[in-house]
Amino acid sequence: MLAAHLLVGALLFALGLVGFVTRRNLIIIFLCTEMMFQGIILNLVAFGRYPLEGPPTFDGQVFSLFLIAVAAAEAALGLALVVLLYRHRGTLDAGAWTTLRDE
Amino acid sequence: MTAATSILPAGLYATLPLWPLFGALLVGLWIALRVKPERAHWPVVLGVLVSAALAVTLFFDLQRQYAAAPETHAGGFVYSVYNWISLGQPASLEHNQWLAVNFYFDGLTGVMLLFVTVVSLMVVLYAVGYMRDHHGHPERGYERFFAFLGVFVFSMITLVLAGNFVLLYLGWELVGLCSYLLIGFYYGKPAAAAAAKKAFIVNRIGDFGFALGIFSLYWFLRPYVQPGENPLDYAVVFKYAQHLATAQIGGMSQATLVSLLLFCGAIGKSAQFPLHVWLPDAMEGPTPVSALIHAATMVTAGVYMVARCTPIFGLSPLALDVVLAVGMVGAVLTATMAMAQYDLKRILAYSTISQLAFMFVGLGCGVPDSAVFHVFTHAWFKALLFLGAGSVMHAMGGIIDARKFSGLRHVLPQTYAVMWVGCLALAGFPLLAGFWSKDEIVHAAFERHAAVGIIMLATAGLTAYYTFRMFFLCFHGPLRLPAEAGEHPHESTTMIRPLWVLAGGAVLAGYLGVSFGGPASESFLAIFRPHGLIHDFLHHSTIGHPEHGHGGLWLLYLSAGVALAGIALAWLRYGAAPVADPDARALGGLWRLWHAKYFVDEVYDALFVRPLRALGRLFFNTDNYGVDGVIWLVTAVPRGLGFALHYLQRGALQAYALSMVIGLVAILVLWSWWT
Amino acid sequence: MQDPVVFRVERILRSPWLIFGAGAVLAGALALALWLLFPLYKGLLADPFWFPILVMAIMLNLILSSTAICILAERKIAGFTQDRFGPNRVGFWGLLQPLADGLKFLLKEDIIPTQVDKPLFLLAPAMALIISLSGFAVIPWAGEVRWPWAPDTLVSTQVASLDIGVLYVLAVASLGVYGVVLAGYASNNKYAFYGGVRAAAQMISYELPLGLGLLCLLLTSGSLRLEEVVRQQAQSGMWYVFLHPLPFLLILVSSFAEANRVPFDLAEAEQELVGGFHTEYSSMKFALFFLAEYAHMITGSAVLVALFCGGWAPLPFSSWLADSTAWWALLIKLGAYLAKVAVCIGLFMLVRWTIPRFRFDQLMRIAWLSLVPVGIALVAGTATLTVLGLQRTWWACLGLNLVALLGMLWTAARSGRTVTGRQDDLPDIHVEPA
Amino acid sequence: MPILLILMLVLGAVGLFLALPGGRADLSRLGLLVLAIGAALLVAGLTQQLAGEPGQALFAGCSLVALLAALRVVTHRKPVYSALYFVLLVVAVSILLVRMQAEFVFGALLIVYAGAILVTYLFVIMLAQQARPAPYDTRSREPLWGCLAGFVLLTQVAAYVYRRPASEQAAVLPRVGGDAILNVATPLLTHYVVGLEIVGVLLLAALVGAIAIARRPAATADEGED
Repeated sequence: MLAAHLLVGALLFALGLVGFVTRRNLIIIFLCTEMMFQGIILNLVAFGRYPLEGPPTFDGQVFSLFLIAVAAAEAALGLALVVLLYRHRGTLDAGAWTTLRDE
Repeated sequence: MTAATSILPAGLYATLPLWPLFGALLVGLWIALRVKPERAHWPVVLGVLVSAALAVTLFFDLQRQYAAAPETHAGGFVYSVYNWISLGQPASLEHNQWLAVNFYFDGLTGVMLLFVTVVSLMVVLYAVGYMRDHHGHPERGYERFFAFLGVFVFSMITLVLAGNFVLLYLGWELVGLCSYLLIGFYYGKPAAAAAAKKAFIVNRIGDFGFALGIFSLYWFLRPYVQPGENPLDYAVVFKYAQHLATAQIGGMSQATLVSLLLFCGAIGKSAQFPLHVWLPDAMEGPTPVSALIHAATMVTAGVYMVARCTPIFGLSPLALDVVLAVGMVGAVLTATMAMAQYDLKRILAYSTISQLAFMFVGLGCGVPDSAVFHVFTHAWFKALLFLGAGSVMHAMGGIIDARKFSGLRHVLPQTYAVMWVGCLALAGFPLLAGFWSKDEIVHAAFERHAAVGIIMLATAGLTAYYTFRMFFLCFHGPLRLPAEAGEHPHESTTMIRPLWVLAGGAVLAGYLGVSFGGPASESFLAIFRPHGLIHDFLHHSTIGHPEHGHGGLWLLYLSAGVALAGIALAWLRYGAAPVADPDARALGGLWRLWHAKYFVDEVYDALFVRPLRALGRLFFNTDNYGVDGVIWLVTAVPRGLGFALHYLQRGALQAYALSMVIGLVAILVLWSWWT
Repeated sequence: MQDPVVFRVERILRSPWLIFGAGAVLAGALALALWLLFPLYKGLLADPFWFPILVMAIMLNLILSSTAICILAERKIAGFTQDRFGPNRVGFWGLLQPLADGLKFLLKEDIIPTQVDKPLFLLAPAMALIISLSGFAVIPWAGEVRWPWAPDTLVSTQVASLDIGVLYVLAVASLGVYGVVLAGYASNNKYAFYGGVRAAAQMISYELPLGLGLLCLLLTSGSLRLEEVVRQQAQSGMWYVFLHPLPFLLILVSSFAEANRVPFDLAEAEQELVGGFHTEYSSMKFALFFLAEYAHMITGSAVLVALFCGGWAPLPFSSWLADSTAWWALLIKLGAYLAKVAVCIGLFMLVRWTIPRFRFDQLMRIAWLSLVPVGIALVAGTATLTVLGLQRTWWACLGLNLVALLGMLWTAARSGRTVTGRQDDLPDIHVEPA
Repeated sequence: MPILLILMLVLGAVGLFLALPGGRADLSRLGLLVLAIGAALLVAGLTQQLAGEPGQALFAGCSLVALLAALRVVTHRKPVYSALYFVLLVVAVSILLVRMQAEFVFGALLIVYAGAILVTYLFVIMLAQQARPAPYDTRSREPLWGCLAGFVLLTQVAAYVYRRPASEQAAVLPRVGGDAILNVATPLLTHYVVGLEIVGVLLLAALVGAIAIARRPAATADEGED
């Protein structure tokens, strides 16, 4: 049913959120955002499959495809930035970057 | 007359402008694909060649058609390519007025296209040799140059072929643009960039009047046109032009207003007196450009346009007087300026303005066919002279000042020979091209008023004098060479070959305007009667057929005499190419006035440029300190706030994330309590 | 000096009579057993539910055992290429060599180094094999068949008939990298690590041309179902390799890279990286990698055959057997399919022993500067053809391929250098002092 | 149900707090145990709601695997394992999607996430590999507040989800017909075609951006602090 899927999605999202806030490794932070995406994709597809009214629709799947594309873009840019940052400081600690200036 | 009787289908003639454009686009493609620049001229050469072939065919085709039906004065044919701009209300599209892209083929077009394309072809061929260094390597921007040339030829043909005023304006602006691009071809050189800018801006001033002229034409003619007729089409305009003569606006007839506004454009494009200042500066461009744009084709657009609009101009005696006055003043002034210059190309540039002024005098005297005839002959020998000057310049390593060298006949024999022909033709030496056409204008001037005729005759004498002054300074006297010329100055074969073709044109072009026959008993010249083929031909075009008899023989002898006198005087004073200029000493203050070009540029600078610049500075300061100051004050508030608040920022990404999450959760909790 | 006993045993083993006799006896025993046990499994056969499982079991066994044969074939082909005999000691013509190899793998000492990341070290070979085998699920081995024991139902000789068949293949192929990467990472060995990193970069790069080639095909076929693609080819007789030779080559090259085969076996380049990602592996775990490579090759060939070479269609340019669902047709179709796969694998092996390995930068250049642009051009062209409705017209497709090929050659000729680049193109290496 | 749910969420929050890196190892193991139990109970409870629908076991198994994998992604101290658990998570989620007849999304998810994105992650993790466990991987930042925020968020979401009476929730739906590809492709290429184009542009921009970032010379690499 819808609620079960929604809850699983919410759990994934919340776990991703907690991970995003608590973990220090930049790569894991990115992984956690991807995890939130997973939760959302699950929710979107579930909404399409178990609509509140009317027949099942496929808009949720379409949106999740968009999400996947966005996630791919995000991963490409994010990882490129992570590599760049790692080259600068030799660390993946998010706390090592507290200024946006290039020193 | 339909195209059915023509040699080639009308659609093929309508492709005339496109070939050089294709060539130019192809060159652009080659640039993009990085094809070797040495061969980049080929597309344009071929494109112009095809156009020239079509134009020559068209000329004889039209001539054959006119000869076949001399009684039909409605000339040529119109080829409509497609509907371009809708002039009507969108609601009534069915009886809409469409501005078509239509091409007008008649006698005037035929003559113009004949020399435009053929001279262009010669210039392009010449440029293949000119735009290279002494080792035959193309200089930087070689491909770009040819692409521009192609676009230019396309624009010029479009201008000439245009069947309505909007298309004419399009071509008009396109040639202006090409002129800008080509004058500024050496954009790294500040003088060239400034000259390009100057040419563009000065032209804009004229074009503003021209655009107003077209607008007013549209406005005045709109009430008369029938549905389906385009009020800017030539045929429609000339059909209803009579109405303009009677209607009054602001104390003058509408025809006068329209003519004067249109004439503004002609003044700008043909560099006539008040707006002539751009042309001499435009000599900063490469010499082929000077030859092509500033002697043979683009500057003649003004003459062409006024000739084309004869049905309008003819309705307004006042407008014709203005044309005549501007032409006269310009002819005399620029001829005198030319007498006191040393820069070869500048002398030729002033001479061009002077000759164009001759044409305007012809137009003002109501003999547009003579004016167009002069355009036609002038194109050949002036292109020849310019290219000859370019050959000198090429050999002298870029030096063009006549004081720096002399006696070049020893090192540049072929250039010397063709320059002889060109100078003689320009000076109006009997039986050469310039003689015939100039004589017709002088004759028309005499018919108008004796004073006008005398002035024009005197100017013709001046022309002969300064032309040969320049010529002797360069080619006669002892051999002196500037250091830049290198060890062995020589002329390039690639460049000389087109010159010979043009020299042939300079000799023979005049004979299209004369017809043979007449009583041989009278004199030698009497076997030639002016008003030959080209006049018959032009009579059939929209120019109409102005009434004038043919010149008396006395005038032919007189002008020949004046020309010879000018040449002889120049020989006496400059035959030995003296280092010190005898004129400068003899004429004193007058000479210095001429040398300074009557201080026109300085006057403009004081009258327009400086006040405008001061105004601009005022605006700048107002904006920079007044307006921006207010904005700065406004920004000071958030800046201060930001300074106060920036301590809240720790810079740790995850701290922000956490606070965002906590905020989100708080909102959620509050919201769920609320509902 | 040889031990006479060993000599005698060897001579017996090398006798063809023994090999073929034993083979015949085994086959007869199997047939007898099947015949005798028929009442026991008759019920199962009548229920179409079991059929996919049956197919799975049979094909899985077939593939796993054929890897052994593949290894023998590989060595024989290597011998042929290098003008020597290849294995000819164990059994007649070396036919028992696979058995010996397997025995060797089983009996070797299984070493797990101390510093490895143990869970991943163990997981890696399993993952490699599992993923390379899961591609089989969607391969339509022999079309549809009317099951003699349940005559009313048409069953598909396919484990799973998915709407997204080709997508599934792509997905599984894209997972194939994990085995190698994990092995490289877990080994805690510099060489293995480099192998893993190389494999990751290589697989990601070569997935693009693979996907682009598949796109061309899918635009033509209009269906992602493999069985549908095969059916189209079988019915029209126009195998897609005739329509799309360039995409076929694209996918062929990419599957070389995906299977980590020469000339793309940078992940295990012996000369540079000792053994690459499997340096630290021994015994059966190494055998699993070996097995995975061959399984990957077989899967790749099977997919390639299904997509481009008409799958089970026995003859090109004819629709023979296309609509037949008889059981004997099934045998012919399966035979045709397996024969094509065998030819494909033979090609893989010939290439391995003919072409030298690329340098890593060359490998990347081939993917990004050559295959991907061509692939994009082909996809764009095929999409245009599809819009025009010409996607199954042979002259349009071949024209497109020809244009793409000429474009490729022209660009290559213009640039005046090889696609793979030269030594001069490599960036300078700055070795920093430790 | 909500009471039980909240109880399990509390259990999960406490477990997560214990299991996040930084605490004592035995407590962490305990936390994981608690989490696993909580997740199993939760999934069991959720599965009950699917009564009457086929594939309950699939749902139960996959969501349990997904949740456990997600927990390990968040709590594991080695980034490589996090990434691998994420692969597991993706596989589990994609199977859940197949159960909901979203085959195309399943394929896309596997290809894009497992096949491309995660491999890239692994690649980067390997590039940035440290000899010993890095200090920033063994300690977490504000675990208490993070867990608390996540917990409250979840309770709110759960409360909202379960506010609807069960009777209003849609009945068991039949299998959707039609080709899985066509079902997705038709709205995607008709109704959402502009969005599709925009996403294409976005991907291109990301590609260009990533190349621009990555191509920057590593001239400043020696400025690294340690």
